[in-house]
Amino acid sequence: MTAPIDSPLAAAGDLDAFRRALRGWLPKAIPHDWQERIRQGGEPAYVDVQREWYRALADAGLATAHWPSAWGGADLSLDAQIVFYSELARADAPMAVMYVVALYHMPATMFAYGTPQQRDRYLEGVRTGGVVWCQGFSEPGSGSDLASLKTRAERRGDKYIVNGQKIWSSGGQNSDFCLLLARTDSSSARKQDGISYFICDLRTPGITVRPISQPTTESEFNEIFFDDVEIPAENLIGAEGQGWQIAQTTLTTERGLLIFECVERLAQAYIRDAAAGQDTWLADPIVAHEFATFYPRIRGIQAMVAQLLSELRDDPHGGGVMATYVKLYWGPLLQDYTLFLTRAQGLAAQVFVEPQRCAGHNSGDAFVDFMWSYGWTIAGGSNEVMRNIISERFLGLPKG
Amino acid sequence: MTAPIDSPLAAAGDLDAFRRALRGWLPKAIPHDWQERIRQGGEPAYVDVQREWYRALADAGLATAHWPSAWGGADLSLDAQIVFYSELARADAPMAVMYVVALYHMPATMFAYGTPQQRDRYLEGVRTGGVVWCQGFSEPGSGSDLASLKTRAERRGDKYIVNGQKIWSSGGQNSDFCLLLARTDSSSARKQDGISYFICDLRTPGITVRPISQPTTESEFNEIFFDDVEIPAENLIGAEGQGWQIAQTTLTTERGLLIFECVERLAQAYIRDAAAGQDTWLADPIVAHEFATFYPRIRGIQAMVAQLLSELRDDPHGGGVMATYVKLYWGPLLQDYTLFLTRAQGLAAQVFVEPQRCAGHNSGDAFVDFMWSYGWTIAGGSNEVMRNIISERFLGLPKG
Amino acid sequence: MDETIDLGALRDSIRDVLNAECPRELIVKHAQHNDGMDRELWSKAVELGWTMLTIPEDHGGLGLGIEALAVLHEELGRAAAPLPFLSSLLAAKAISDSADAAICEAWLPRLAAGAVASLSLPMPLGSTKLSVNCVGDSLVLTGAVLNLLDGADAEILVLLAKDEHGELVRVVLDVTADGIQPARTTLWDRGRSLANLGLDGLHIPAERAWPATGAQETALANHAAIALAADSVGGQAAVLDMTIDYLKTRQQFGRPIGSFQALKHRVADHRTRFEGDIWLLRSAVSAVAGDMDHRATEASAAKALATANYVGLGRDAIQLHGGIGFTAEYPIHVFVKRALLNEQLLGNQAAHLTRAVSRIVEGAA
Amino acid sequence: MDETIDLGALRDSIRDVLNAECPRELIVKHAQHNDGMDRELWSKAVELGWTMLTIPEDHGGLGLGIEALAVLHEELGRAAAPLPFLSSLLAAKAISDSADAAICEAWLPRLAAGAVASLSLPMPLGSTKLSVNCVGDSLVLTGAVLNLLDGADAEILVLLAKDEHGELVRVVLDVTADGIQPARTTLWDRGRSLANLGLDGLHIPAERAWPATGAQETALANHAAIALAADSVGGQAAVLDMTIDYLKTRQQFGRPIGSFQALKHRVADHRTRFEGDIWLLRSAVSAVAGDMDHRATEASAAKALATANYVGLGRDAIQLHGGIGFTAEYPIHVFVKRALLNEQLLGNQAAHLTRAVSRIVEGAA
Repeated sequence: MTAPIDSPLAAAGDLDAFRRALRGWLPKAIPHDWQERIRQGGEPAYVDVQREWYRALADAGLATAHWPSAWGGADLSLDAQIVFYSELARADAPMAVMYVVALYHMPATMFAYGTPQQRDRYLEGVRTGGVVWCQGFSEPGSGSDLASLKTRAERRGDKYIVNGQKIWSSGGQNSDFCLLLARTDSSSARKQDGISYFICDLRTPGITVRPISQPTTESEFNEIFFDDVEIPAENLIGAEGQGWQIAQTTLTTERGLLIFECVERLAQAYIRDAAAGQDTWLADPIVAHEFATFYPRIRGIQAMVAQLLSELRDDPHGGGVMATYVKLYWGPLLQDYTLFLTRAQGLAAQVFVEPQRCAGHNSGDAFVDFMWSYGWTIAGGSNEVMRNIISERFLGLPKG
Repeated sequence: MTAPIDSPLAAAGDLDAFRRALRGWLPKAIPHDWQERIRQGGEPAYVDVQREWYRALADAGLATAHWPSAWGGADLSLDAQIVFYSELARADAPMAVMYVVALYHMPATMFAYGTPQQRDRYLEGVRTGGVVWCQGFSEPGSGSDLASLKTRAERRGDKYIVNGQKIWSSGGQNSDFCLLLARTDSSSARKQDGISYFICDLRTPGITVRPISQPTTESEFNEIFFDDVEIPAENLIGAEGQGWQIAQTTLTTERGLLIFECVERLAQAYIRDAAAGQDTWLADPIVAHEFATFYPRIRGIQAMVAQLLSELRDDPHGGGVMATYVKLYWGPLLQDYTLFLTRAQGLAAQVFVEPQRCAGHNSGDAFVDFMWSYGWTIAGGSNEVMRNIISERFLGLPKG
Repeated sequence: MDETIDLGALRDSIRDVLNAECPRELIVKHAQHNDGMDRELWSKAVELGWTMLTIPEDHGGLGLGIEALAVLHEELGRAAAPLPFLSSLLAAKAISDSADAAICEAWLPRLAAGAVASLSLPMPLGSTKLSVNCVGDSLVLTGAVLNLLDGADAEILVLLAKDEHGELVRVVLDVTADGIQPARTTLWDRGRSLANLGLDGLHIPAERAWPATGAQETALANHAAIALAADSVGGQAAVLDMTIDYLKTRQQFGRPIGSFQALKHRVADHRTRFEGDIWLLRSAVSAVAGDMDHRATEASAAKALATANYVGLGRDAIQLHGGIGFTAEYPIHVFVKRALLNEQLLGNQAAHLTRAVSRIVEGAA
Repeated sequence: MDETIDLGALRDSIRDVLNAECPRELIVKHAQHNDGMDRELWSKAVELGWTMLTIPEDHGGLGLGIEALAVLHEELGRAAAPLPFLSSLLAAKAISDSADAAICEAWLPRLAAGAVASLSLPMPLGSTKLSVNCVGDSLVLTGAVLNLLDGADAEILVLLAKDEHGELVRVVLDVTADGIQPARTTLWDRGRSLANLGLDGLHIPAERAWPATGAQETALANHAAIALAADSVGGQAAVLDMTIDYLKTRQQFGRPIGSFQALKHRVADHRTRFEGDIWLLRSAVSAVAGDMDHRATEASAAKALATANYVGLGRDAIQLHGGIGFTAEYPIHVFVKRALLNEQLLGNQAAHLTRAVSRIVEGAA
């Protein structure tokens, strides 16, 4: 595609020019007063802001700029994507959290395993239609041990009949489609081998989406119940039983830019926090010292993420080892820092505030940010799973 | 026995009077200039001080006052023993480390399992002869997993022939006798069942004691090598194969007073450290805050030890659960505190000093004390073994 | 009377009532839908005489001491009960310590009968922005009072003010009769709330005031520290139980996750630290009950230790629970929020540590 | 020249030499019997040209930059080598930064040829108790210099002094020619030592002094911070290797102890923190090499992070080794002693953290 005339994308060939163009474009494009609107309006306002922001990004060709041009993207280089994300962080833009699966996980899966028909339909749906996707992987009994999942899909003619329950589907209540893992063969020797991968339209009869309330009062996660849900056989991705393998592609799709954005936002929040606390908690030398101890850790994760991005520049499918270290470094750091801020701010941080959604995990409400930090230490491979991987796969320590 | 006329023991019936008597007696009885003598004179001076101090304690009947009167002790009550140990700490007396096994572990084993002949000979040897004992339990391949020990004792007529190697025998190089665990039956189903318990005279031909040098330059621990060593059959304690059971008695003998003394010494060192640091490191508010965080932990362990002693007052063979919590609380606390002091004192603590032996683990040399704190976190059941016991036996978490 | 009460029986009876009347489902619902105290639960507690516990017998109470107070707070903490005992019993103590018979007679029976009360208790002790001036037979109060615990739910307030001579004075107000309205601050811990109050020339009768001596303020701070340490000990017991149960039942990779050694060792460490909290609390209670020299040191040490370990346990307990720990429907977050608040309430960590070591550090200087 | 050197090849060659010439047995023996540098090993290093690395080509050196310095120190750290490179190369840099051709010509070739040197480098920068006064053509030095790293083994000292106008001056002394005797302080880390020196009216020629600018002192501090961060990164690599090897081979309860999850998880955490140290060091090296604005921030952040994690890893590594870790014959204690010293050397944790965040905290004010 060619970029719309007034899009920063027109300047993407030159990183400095691209950065300048983004700095001009972003203040106009970011939904006005979005923080205040969401605080006041709750979930509906949050969805509105997400849609509005996605529309702005999509109109400028930026939403899918990282896709191959063959599929309507702009083949945006990784370096240009880095510039894009660092400018998003700098401009304090809303994070397009509702669209992450649609923009990264679904297309990566499609590029690798989708049929031409699937690609045509679903990629276009996202690019021009703003269709929202979520993941249906985890189950109540299958968290860290994902391969033990029990949701069944039985082939009946040209359909699969699905029964079971998914959980922790981020944004499920606002999604149109779901990337679904279900067991098609219960007799396979390896539990991984009986799993298949489906595209599931969430408007299909028999599906119930139930938001899970979080301790901070929002409902970002959902349970999805499947009661004799019919999925057309053409919605199978890859072959039957290939689901586990395909899911690895989905899960390792995006190991650099999203965390880069979060880390950049933390680095900027750190400077903002220093300014905000200078007359109160930062005036206490003991608290100021503890505050200072976080600086090298933040610089450490920034340097690690820079290295990860450099590895991905050389090999877009690489970086697995570094991504694992990054995740285990980042989650605990974010948690320690937000807990530190919560304590440093004293009673002020104990006062309830309506959470500021899609401002990242450094929204400025220390208590909310602390609670949400568990999203990084539990979800997407808990700290404990990361430690197993590092010690056994990377360091060669024997299995227990 | 009756107490020598000028012994504080004469006042032991009244705790306050006993305390006053000790306060009068200790300054005269404690070996003069013992700290300086040891610093200057090294290992020989250390041994001299230990012997001198033991002689003073023994002459006053205090060394074995906790033994039953039937065996020449004074049936000293636990409360009086607490007074005794708290006064030792207060007077900064040398710790009688060379005699701990002789005064606690050997007699407890004898009282429970010794023959009348064994009791007569070995208890008297300690009480009046100052005979020094050590333990020969651990082996290079059997630390946490003690029951896997490999040292063999083969019966030949009225003797056992012992071959193998022991390690971590505290004070072995200055000992006369050793409490020895060796395998008499390699074919038993449970590895615990083939172990027997011996009294071993360390002057027997075929024994080599090799001191192990520690990172702080002293050699407190030893390896003991057994090369066709003959032990008379009468030196077997209990029955063949009963060694593991007897060893439990030895190991759980003294779960209150020795740690009480250490904890009291730390509590007093804390006050001393505050005075010593007031013009240097304690003047820094950040360091002073970290210093303050140790106070509640020290009070916490003191309160726990008081509870442990109270349980032992009710049941001298009880307190096992509390003793385990105490050990896992104490070791890491001592290690954290001594490391804190090492860091707080800056370059001053990096300067080598001749270690002050038998001043407890709060000798005032932060670096030495930090290094020796591993004696509590590794020896006598490592932190890791304690955590296994607590989680599995006390909290009922399933075995791995 | 302290000698005759069986603290074990008292503990059992409180625990039984709270197990029945304040189960985990209640605190979860409360956290989602309410703000501040649970009035129905409070009525039951009043019926059972819990508000009478530490009020002197002459004034309608049971005259029990700090040992009973610690038991009550430990059990309230175990249930994370949304009840304003901390503020109410401290206010009662402030009034009762006034040693002014008329004041005691006027207010303590109301408190014993269940009136909710709050008090200002700054840390470090003695700072206030409320001034009190004598005008004829009246006292006139002007200034701001911040962060009154449960202040928006209280009928009676015991405030600290400074008079024209710079002396500290305690005054007691009746929210309804005096026509004042503390403004509620909603907290993350929904079982409690704070309130701010601005007074601009409020007239009250002179007999509603008494001198606030240093000894009395210190005693209040000690009781507050004990109560919060006890709440944090009880809360940790509950979180440990909950977490250990979860680890025993939750299956992953074909085995209970409690069989994974890395998780076991973390729990063992928490449980061990908890043991220090328990026995230091007991020791602090004895020190305060025995009116010993080092009671401020001991009470503040107990508060600092138990609240810090409660936060440390709570934060890891969410992680040990995995996803379920991060839902509003599972009770762990209620405890974690309470832990974080306890640490800040009535003197934060640094304030209590400073108080705990002051004898030693000043002794050294 | 920096562009043409292959840093990977440099690293390999240094590592190979140290593996052969400075094995673990050597550092263990050194720690038991020696104090300060190993002269035999130093001679080999001099032969191999390592003392020439960062000395300008005009003065007998190779003219390499901070990248090469960082590689050298990382490998020295990995071997815990008892060699005075930190002090010697910093002294060389101080002299070379003087931009005084005569001074450089007089001293740098000696350093390139292997003379051991030391320098005073206070943190915070610029404090000194040494005064320098002009008397005719001479300078007269009076005062005390404390904690000169490797000072008792040095031939050449580069000291900081204050002149009669209160300006900071660097002076260079020749230990033998000037007849001075720095007094050795033995450290727990036996591969290094400190020295104190008292001067009472020492006369030296005026041409041995030059103004110590703030920029030069800052650059020295940055190099020192990078060197210690690199030493700590190398040391951690060695400790991790040693510990992982031990966990794989040591058997207890019929299995390698490295199969116990609680130990595995601790190692995984150490290894992960180490990753941050590595890449922050690389980033700091680039910042200093590129003469960027934030080089002091970056260098001090790298030093603070790597030294703290080195201590944290080291203390747990002893525990993970069990009893063997607590013997003089096993090398882990040599690394732990170095870790503890690194944290205090040339500015402690607090000093470097303050330096690292000063831009941000002052920017906020």
